[in-house]
Amino acid sequence: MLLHALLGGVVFGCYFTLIGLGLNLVFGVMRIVNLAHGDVLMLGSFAAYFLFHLAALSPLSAAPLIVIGFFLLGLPFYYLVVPRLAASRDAEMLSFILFFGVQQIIEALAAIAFGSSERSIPARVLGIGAVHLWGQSLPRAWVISALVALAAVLALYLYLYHTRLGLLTRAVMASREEARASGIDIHRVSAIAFGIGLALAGLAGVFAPFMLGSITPAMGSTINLAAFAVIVVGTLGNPLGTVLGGLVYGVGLLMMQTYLSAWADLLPNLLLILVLLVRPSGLLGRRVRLA
Amino acid sequence: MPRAARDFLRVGVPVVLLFALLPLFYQNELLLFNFVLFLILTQGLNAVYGFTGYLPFGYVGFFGAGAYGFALAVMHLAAPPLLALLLAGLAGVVLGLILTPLLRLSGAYFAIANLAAAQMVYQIIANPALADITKGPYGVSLASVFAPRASYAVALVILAFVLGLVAWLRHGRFGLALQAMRDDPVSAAMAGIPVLRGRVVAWLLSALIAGLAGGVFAWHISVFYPETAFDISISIFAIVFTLFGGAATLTGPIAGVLVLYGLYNVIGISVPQYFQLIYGALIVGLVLFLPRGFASLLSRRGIDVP
Amino acid sequence: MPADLLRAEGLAAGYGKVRVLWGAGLTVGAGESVVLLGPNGAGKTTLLKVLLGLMPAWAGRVSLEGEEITTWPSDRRVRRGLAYMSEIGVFTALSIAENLAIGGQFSPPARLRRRLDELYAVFPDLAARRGALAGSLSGGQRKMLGIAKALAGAPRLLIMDEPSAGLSPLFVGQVIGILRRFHATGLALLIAEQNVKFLDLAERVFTLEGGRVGFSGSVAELHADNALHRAYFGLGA
Amino acid sequence: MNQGRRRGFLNALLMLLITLAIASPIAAGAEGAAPAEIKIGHLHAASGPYASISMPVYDTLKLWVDQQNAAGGAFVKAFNKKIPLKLISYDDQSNPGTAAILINQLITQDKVDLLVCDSGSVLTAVAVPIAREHKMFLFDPTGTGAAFFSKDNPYIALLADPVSTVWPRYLWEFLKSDAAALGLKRVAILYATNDFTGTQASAIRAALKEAGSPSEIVFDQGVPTSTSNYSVLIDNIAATNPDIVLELGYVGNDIAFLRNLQDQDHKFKAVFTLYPGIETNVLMKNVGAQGLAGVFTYVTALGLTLKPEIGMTVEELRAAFEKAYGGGGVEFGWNAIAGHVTGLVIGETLAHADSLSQADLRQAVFGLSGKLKTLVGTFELREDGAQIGELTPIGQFGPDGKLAVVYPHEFATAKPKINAP
Amino acid sequence: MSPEPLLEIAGLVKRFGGFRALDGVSFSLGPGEVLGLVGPNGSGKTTCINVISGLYAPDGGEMRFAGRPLGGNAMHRRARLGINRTFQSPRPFASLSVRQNVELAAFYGHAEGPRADIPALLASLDLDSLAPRRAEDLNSAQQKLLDLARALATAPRLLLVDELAAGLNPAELARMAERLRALARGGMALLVVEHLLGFLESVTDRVIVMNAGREIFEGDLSAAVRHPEVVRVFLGSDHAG
Repeated sequence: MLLHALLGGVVFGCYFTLIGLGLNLVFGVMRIVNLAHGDVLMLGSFAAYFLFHLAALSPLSAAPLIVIGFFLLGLPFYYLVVPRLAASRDAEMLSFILFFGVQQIIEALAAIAFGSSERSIPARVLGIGAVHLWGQSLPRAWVISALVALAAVLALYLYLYHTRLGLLTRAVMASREEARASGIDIHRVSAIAFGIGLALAGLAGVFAPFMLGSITPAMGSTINLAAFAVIVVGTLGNPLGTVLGGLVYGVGLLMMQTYLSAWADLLPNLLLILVLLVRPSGLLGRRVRLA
Repeated sequence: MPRAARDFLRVGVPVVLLFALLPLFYQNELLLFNFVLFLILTQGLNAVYGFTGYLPFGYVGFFGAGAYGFALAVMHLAAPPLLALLLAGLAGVVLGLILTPLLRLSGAYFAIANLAAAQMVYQIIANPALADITKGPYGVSLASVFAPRASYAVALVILAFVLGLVAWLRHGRFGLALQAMRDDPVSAAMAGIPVLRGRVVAWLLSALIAGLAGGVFAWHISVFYPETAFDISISIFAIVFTLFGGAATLTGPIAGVLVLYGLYNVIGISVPQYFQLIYGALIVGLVLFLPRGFASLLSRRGIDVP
Repeated sequence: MPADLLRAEGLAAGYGKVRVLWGAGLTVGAGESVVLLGPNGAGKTTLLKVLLGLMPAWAGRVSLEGEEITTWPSDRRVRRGLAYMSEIGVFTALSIAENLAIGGQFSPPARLRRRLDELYAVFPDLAARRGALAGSLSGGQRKMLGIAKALAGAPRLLIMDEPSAGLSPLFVGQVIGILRRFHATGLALLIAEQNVKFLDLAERVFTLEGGRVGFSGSVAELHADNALHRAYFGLGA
Repeated sequence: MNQGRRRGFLNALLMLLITLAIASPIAAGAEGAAPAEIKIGHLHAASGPYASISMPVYDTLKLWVDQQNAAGGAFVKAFNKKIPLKLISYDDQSNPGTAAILINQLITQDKVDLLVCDSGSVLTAVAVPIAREHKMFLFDPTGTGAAFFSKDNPYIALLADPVSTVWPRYLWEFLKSDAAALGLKRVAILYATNDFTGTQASAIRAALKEAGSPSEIVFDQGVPTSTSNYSVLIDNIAATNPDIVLELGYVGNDIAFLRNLQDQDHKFKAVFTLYPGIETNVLMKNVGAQGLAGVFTYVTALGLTLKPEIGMTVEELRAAFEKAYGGGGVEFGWNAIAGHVTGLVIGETLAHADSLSQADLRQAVFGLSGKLKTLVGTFELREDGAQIGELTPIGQFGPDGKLAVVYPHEFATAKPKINAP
Repeated sequence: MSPEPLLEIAGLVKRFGGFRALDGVSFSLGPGEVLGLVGPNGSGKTTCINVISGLYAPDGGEMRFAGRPLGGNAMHRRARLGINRTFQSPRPFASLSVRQNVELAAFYGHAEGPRADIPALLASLDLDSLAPRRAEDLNSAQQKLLDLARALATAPRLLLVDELAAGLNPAELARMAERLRALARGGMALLVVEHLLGFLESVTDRVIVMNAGREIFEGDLSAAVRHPEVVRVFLGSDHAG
């Protein structure tokens, strides 16, 4: 049981890394909290759902389309909203409210367009049955989602550390002011990061029907809470730190389910608060953020 | 007359009177009660956000603690409502004390940690393991003390107290010290202001107000589930109203509640099919085009907003 | 008279309601070295930021080789040959090589590589520790990195905000030496300073007092005018 | 400065008054004469966590009202004629606070004749004291919370679901008799910790622990209702080696549980979950016939095809639903039926009430108890208003996806089968 | 030097990461005395003030104020003990009025004895006409004066002055120097960090010249400017004249 919870936690945690990854990138680059992240993820789920049921595209082939589509959606959205927000006095706080409004709009539109029933993509699409790892059986969908999540982390790593734009992105993350002083077009860099953030949310959404059982327009807010826990435990503003946050979250959650299941949803919040109080900068962070 | 008293007389008293008289003309008392509730909550939030700069995203945690403080006092101690209400306020303060270490955090970190803390309180109260004490997920029924008129009246008393408190904060020495700390904690300390203690006091005042609001809510509504008392939208509404009215003023949050909550209900009643959509768009528009609140429309023109 | 490289006229700017610049203007000719002297709070940093487009001008105009650039974003100005070294000057969370790459972001890769080779030759300390985080460098080394970063894009005009801040005199001397070396190859300089040592470099001097330009002229004229003493030492010599 | 402040305040006041003016409806017609329409007040949740159970109720209630109106209205005994119905339904967004205000709005401003609350216990709860305070009789479609019903509150009746303490009666009887006889003695209970399934779990637990019970509970744990992955839990349950696993949760929980079960090596001898028989369409679409094969569940009207004495049969309702709302993202299932039943009860109430006073409405509703036979069975109220008819037998899915009743014997169409372990 | 020093500093050390901002600084200061702190940028002058005022905790060394150890007192306690300061970049309470800025300090930072006469204090610093204005609407020179007013409102026994003179014109400088001297005559101890040597000369009794966190000279300013190491370190060249 322990081994199963550990192994399952690692695999499950990889998926939660993917859920938090885009949110953390957006926070890192723009210092804004995208409270509509979970709802963008929900839209990704519905996109995958319709691509499967109407165009017979399997989630694995739909994923690249969704990634590109959401990226392209992110660019105009950034320019419409974020520069205006960033110019206000307390942008970090106002972003909570702004994206709460965005969340309301997305959820309302989704409820009107998609209806309220639970939906999913048949499990057989990713293959039914268990995958055996070290004598433990895990759902095949978990393993595939985890692999996709790891691929996304790798891709983001390559982008940030091995491309010119990625370097400029990290410069903006390090210091927005100094980046401007160095002649970096911070809005272009941020818009792309925002697009990537949405693309990652969309990608996580593709696998939600398999990882979370079913999807509804209302699923976004629950996902946001998990995503917060993951990125704070990792390190707020450090996208790659999300991996650690995801793993801690996944293993912690499944351990709780094993030994104290009724209290399982207490764990992410507890972790979040403990990490913030003991190491305010997150498990990997260097910067200390105290008042 | 001190400015605090003057502001209270000119702004606070008319608001309280208005809501004391409105039930004579308008029967949806619950709507009025919710207005009063948000008038209380926004000023409570104002006490901590407006005067210290901490944005308590999980403010509903204190509200829920108050609601359950009231319920537990009634169910287990058979306390009369007014005593239960005091215990509700106490529950808010105790939770505030427990969460005091969060004040070490800043910005988004504080907001998120506070949200997580509110979730935790909810998850503990709603857990079936504590069903014997809190009734867990099965909800509480306080039919024995149900008294909508009396609870409405008491809510007005709390509102008057809270408006007076914020008027005092705005002009009183302690409130000025809080604003000084918000502007610059270092020079505030150098001016001899005990920064940490000031923050904690503002935090606990704010928790007390939310606890009282939760208590009177529990009394008024009498049958509810943990989901009702810890509904995150209570936090968000209070924040949105405060922000758009204009934090750190007395009238800002009042205007925010009257206008935005008014609009919310108008939309909900007149165009229910697009309720959420319109309200979401309204919020986005306000953040983008009026980020410093209604009060800024006046103060930008050099008019001092009480 | 040849067109000025950079020209600013009647600039006003500030923060919130507080106006810091009250109609400041200055010129930098191609290849010229200009020092902007002034005490703390005189508005030097604000003026430089407006020149770079990091802060909006409330009034006045800025032109580059006769072309008005007042409303250009900063990246466009950097592309056109301006470089700015702020008081911080580096990204402490990034490595030395990465800092330099950001400085040279607009150069084609081959040219950037050549340029970096040149810079590493001038700054051997940096060459030895290319992969190290800028945050691990000492104050003086950071300043060197800041200069190298600003120069990586081979700018025509380098605008510097208090390069002497936090530096020991030994390092100040080194900084001046390096700047002189690049100036000799045609780099124009605009340096905001309190440290009069930088007057060694100056071909022309402006003083900024209370958001306005008080004196402009050569170093010799400055000494004769006693303006230096007024601006910097406060009491007449 | 004072002027500015006053102007701001007056503006705010004006806004409020406009708010109230818009919110106030035009006063109702004169007393005595037959009204031009009968107003039915209702709440639904178009978004949020309760939308998926609320929208089907709303859809079929609306459908029923439309049908009545197409026939010239509902017959109202009090005026001895058909009167058109008007459904006023607000969206509470799954927000209890908003639901409370809107219920009050229906009572005090819209002055509706009949009051129907939203679905689900959380949204029903806020309506109960308000209806009671205003002495409005509350038609409660699916809010099953045991706390709503007390002898001193005459203002509520549960229409379309059995009260949650009674609901699982056939289940525990089945476990203690036929299931035990088949060797399904070791019972694992996994429930979502909400009012609905938590109460069912307690009732089952108590019944299985009674003296002389052949069953043994080997696993009994609650999980948060938000749980969306059951892989590890299934592994943990398997470790206790149960004969039958009861998973009691909402639709989303059941879908996740059954999907995870398919993905794993553990095949339990028998599995019971709530929703395959309640929202069969949703479960079939999300889990598939293969995943449901062998699963025990409650059998509702969907599986029983009872002959109603009033209203449509399940198939007629399904056809009408698909015609009206097909493809709209709301699935036909038990909650859709509940909306229809709510309409039927309202119609019969109007047809039997001596006046539209709330007391007469209540009397009419309770007068229906034991007499009204709809597609969900016999409508039967306890004196506190809790529904105790309309019981849900136990069924099992065959490999073809067909649901057969296995308990109690008077309804049974098949014998329960055990999966090969 | 007075027989009983008010402030005694011994071997003060402050590190930032690997950088030693203060590397064993020692001095003492008596009532009514004005000590100048001079040195190039980054030599540790402001750090010294920050440590004494309690903004930074020192990594080593000893501080005694009026005979008692100072360490462990939070900033607001030090303010109440009678230590106050100004800031290099002014730090007003931006959203409060000038008068409120000063009143708060007079109330909270006050040690003992009669409260400061605020109208008189504001008038003495030419802030009386600005009293109802919000501090954020002041220019930076006025904000510096406000810093000083706020510090004086606490009736400090020791005042730490960080670059007060920058941005003042010669007439204002002269008045400021006279003000500081008057404060010292009233028994206040002053520690003055300043770039403007001329100003410093008119105010201080003696100076400490710092470089790289250490003292390199202590004594008369006129002696300091002739001291070869000081000239090399601080002035660097002969331009200063």
